[in-house]
Amino acid sequence: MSTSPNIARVARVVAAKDLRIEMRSHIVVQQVLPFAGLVMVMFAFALDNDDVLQRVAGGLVWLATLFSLFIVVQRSYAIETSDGALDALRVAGVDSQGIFLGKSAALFVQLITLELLLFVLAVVLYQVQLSLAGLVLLVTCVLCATAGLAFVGTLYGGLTAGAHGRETLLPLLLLPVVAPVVLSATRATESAFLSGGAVLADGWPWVGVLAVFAALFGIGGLLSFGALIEE
Amino acid sequence: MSTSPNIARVARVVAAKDLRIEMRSHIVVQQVLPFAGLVMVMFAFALDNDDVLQRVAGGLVWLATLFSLFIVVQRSYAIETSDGALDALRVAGVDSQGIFLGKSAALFVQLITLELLLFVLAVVLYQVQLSLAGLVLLVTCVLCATAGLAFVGTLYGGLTAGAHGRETLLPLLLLPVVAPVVLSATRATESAFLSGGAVLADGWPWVGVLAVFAALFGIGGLLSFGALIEE
Amino acid sequence: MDALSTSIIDLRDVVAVYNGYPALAGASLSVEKGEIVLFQGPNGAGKSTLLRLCAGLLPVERGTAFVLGCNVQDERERIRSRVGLLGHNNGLYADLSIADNISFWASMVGASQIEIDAAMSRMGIDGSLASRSVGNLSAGQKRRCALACLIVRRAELWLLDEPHAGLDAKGRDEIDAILREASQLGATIVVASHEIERAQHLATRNVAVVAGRVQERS
Amino acid sequence: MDALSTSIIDLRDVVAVYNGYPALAGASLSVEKGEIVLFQGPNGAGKSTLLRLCAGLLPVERGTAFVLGCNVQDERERIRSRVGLLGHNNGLYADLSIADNISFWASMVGASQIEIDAAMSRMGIDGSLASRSVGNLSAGQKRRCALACLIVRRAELWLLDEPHAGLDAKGRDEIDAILREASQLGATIVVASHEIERAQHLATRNVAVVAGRVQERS
Amino acid sequence: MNSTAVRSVGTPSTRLFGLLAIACMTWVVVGGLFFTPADLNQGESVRIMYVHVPTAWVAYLAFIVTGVASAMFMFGKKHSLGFDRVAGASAEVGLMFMAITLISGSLWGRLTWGTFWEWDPRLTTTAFLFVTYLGYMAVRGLGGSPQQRARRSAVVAMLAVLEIPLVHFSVVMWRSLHQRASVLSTDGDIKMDGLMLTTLFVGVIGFTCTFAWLVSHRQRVMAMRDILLATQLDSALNERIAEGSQS
Ligand code: HEM
Ligand SMILES: Nc1ncnc2c1ncn2[C@@H]1O[C@H](COP(=O)(O)OP(=O)(O)OP(=O)(O)O)[C@@H](O)[C@H]1O
Ligand SMILES: Nc1ncnc2c1ncn2[C@@H]1O[C@H](COP(=O)(O)OP(=O)(O)OP(=O)(O)O)[C@@H](O)[C@H]1O
Ligand SMILES: [Mg+2]
Ligand SMILES: [Mg+2]
Repeated sequence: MSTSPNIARVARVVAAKDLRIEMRSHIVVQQVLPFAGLVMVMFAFALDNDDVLQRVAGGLVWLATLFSLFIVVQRSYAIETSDGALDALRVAGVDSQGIFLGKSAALFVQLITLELLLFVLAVVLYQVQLSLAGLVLLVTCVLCATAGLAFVGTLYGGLTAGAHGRETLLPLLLLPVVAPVVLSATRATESAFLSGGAVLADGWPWVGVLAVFAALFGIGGLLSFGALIEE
Repeated sequence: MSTSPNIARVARVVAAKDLRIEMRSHIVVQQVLPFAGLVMVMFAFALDNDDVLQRVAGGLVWLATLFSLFIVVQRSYAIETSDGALDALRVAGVDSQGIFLGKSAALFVQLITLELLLFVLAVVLYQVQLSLAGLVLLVTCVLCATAGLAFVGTLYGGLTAGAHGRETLLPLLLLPVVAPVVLSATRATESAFLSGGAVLADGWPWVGVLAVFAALFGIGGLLSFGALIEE
Repeated sequence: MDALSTSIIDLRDVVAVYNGYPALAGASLSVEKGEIVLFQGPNGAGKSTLLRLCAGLLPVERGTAFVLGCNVQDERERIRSRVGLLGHNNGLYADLSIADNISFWASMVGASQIEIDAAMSRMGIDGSLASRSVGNLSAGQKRRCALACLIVRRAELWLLDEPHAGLDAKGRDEIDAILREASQLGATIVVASHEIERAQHLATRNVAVVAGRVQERS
Repeated sequence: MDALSTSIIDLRDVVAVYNGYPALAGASLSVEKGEIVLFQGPNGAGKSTLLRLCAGLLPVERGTAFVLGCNVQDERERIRSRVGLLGHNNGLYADLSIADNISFWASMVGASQIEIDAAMSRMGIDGSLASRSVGNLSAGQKRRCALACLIVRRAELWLLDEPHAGLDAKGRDEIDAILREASQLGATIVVASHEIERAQHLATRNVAVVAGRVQERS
Repeated sequence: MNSTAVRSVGTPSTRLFGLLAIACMTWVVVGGLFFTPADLNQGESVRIMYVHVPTAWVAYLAFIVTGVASAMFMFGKKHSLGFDRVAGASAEVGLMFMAITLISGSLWGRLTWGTFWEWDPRLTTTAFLFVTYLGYMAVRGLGGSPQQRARRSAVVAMLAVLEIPLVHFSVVMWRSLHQRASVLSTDGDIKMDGLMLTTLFVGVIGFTCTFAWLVSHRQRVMAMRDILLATQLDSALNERIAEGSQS
């Protein structure tokens, strides 16, 4: 009776729903963002050794993003599971690939906003010089890394959302997978910032790694998300 | 009709309940502990410079504890709020100071377990030398710092538990308060480990800071917890 | 539809297990198109489990289960969009308004604004209520919203777990009328309920669920 | 107890507000010792809000509210241990077994093992069920466990929000019997319910709640 | 009060504070930019001090006022929401001043240290303090009844104010780049040009008056919003009652 909506449409509806919830609750802007800023400041202080700091300046943004990722992903699925909405989606036969893409897209938008503001902060704090070529590298790196993080987050978030009351498992699962992303993104960012004698050209291979990672998890997610949220 | 139980008894019952839930679900041991270990290893890897690592060995344990604290506190209150158990406690007139002490005690035990294992890991990984005097310092430091963390965690966890669906606020509130604890504990631990040319005697003032912090938050929590969990 | 069976639901000796506990211990049942079936039975008998299994939310441990002519085990994606479930939970987004929740489902299935308005007015949700956040509603108002979302989904098989719970007297009559209407339009309806007097008037057939098995009745 | 009023509940023109929404708009009510009062009324009328307010879970915006002779606004700590509330939620710990949940409450109020066993058998919870985790139970089994916890608490004033919801026919009779017994022993009972036929047999007085106000009836 | 009546948030005391603030700030601008000498080491950039130091101290003052007002709310018999409003208003203004401290400090740092930011205890703890009060504002925004909101935020405020000594003594606890307490040092000998010192103190008075002026306005605005909410509640009550008589 009901028409089966295609993936793109489901993805759009799901992403719009997640973003609208964020517009209503302002969780990312009002709570996660200050937290991320603080993580950056805290690490910078703990490593108050000039050499080290200079070297890891770009990394701090990614570190802060990493810890914010846990919160944002958890929130993204708390919405779905607190009243069984995910079950309703499953029963209604909503395309799971659409759900995956939609939730990833919403996560992507939220993370990108976060990173943008963190990078502005970092640029001001560390007075990084950014050439045009560096900017291109940086933007590509941020896009690829964030896509990867959004895919992984959505995938593993879905995995733990199935197991009720086991949200504490999420950080454990995410950390080892995401750590390489954060490291690669850090290297690429350092190259973009030319910090610690890094060379711009060195950054592109890392971006390649990030792109491969994003592609892998994007495809992996598309193929396996349905199986994960199944009972 | 019903006898009003005294604070100590409520505290004992609440702590026993929280610990029994942990015994059943093994969240701390099976999920938070590996996560903390992973955080430690990851940072050690990121700072793969021998000098730096030697210096920050103690700090890594505290850093891992910090991030685990968020998870453990959140879990501690998820239990209470997911089915309105906290409301039931409030209606039944259960002494709020007893709840505060009980939940703090359970948190303390869980955190101490975690730290113990992390320190063993750190000693093995970084081959730190520990004199007897250093051990005394270390143990005092761990006890004071953990008491402080448990009190703050219980207090702010209670604050956010009242406001439904706003658990994401917890990390933001906790981080600035807890960061000084982590920094002080790091300094004391470095002194105990004699790492990076630290002197043992320098550690004790930091332990003093930690003790003052724990006392402040213990008293503050006892006085204000009732007001926080009220509607 | 499968030639093997024209029944909407066809369960044969189904066993379903939660962590080793056999919630269904060999249940057999067949439901024909247009029926309104009532599940009744004591607490813990397996009514909710049966409904969740028919909705494809639970794996079938043993036996065979066909719903809308498809095997729930292997061909779930084919049946799902044709099944609507209202469980003990409402499946709503607390941060969104009633109107947003309903239009989310409407855009999922491609329902028009007219259908949305019809569903809302059927469930007695007026303009000022529709714009309030679901998190701020009373239990019965949430249940009404969940039912409106379900109506918008236009399923062929409705699985309702205690649909009357939380609704006021008027709401109960409304939902009964909606179910009768849907069944006349060809939908099949399975209701689990403890309010036997009320549900019995509605149902065309009574089924007793006891200890994980189905016992047909009158 | 306060000399001003001997009523167990005494509300005068009470207004209660959720984020600016007046859930109670001037409710007045008085309930005497030993009564069994039934709240009925449409969804969103304010029944649950009234019960939560009497339990001291909500602030009183305007008007005065006395429960067990104490002002719910200022002297809540005095009344609380004497009030028991069963809300829409069950207030159970999902990771603990039924037995653990009940003995948690028993040690809170100092009830003996005999009382625990009595409460469990009253609610039809037998040995093998008692050792299962609450998270693994059916909706009705959870409700039974919540009621057993409430019985163990031995309150003077019982506030029950849809106590029948989710219970099977036998459970409904059991809870009715328990409430009658408690009221004969001097407890005061307030029940909000949509199952009017059933609750009316139980209640000694009917109260209609409409749009945040109380309208007495027969 | 009819609906067209306009209520001013100004009172004689706000006007007094406002005038005082304008007078002092004029002195600071004129004196700070033209009459005071440049510093031997820092050159012209020392003029930032006349903004940087007073705003830092007034931010401390604001947070202390928040803490004290919160304590008065919590431990007062009546739990008066008036104190809560003062606490909230003061925290908002304090947050603004702290932001000015951070910005002026980092500009100053650019001129003297060559970077906008250094990982130095004073700077870091200042940032912590800033975020703590962002958290405080988030707690105020959590919703719930006004009393509950006031209670929650009062607890946070009373604990957060304890961070101020941490910021102040951070230079001593951790070896710092940042200026040691030179003006407020305990040994009492002040090494500064007379006019500079006077200008600084006039600046402190000026910023304090600005603070008082802003807080009294803000707190009155909040009070009026509460009145407005009460009238809205009246009409909501009428609507709700009418809803009942329809059916
Ligand atoms: C982002 C950078 C900066 C921040 C966040 C900052 C923050 C602060 C704070 C919070 C205070 C109040 C201290 C107290 O009395 O407890 C202060 C005071 C002061 N700051 Fe800065 N500051 C910064 C940069 C600078 C720079 C670059 C200089 C000059 C070279 C400077 C010079 C001073 C002086 C002279 C005082 C008065 C110290 C006293 O007598 O106590 N600050 N600053
Ligand atoms: N998640 C679960 N894990 C383990 N056992 C479960 C779980 N859910 C239900 N059960 C068990 O399965 C059996 C059937 O449960 P079900 O929820 O289907 O009962 P029901 O007939 O719907 O009861 P009620 O009338 O109380 O809703 C019960 O004995 C219950 O304890
Ligand atoms: N947390 C909340 N925030 C805002 N409004 C609320 C909240 N909870 C309830 N309300 C509103 O207050 C009114 C009374 O709600 P209440 O839950 O008391 O109704 P009820 O009589 O118990 O209804 P039901 O029969 O549906 O359980 C409703 O209109 C509801 O929308
Ligand atoms: Mg059921
Ligand atoms: Mg209700």
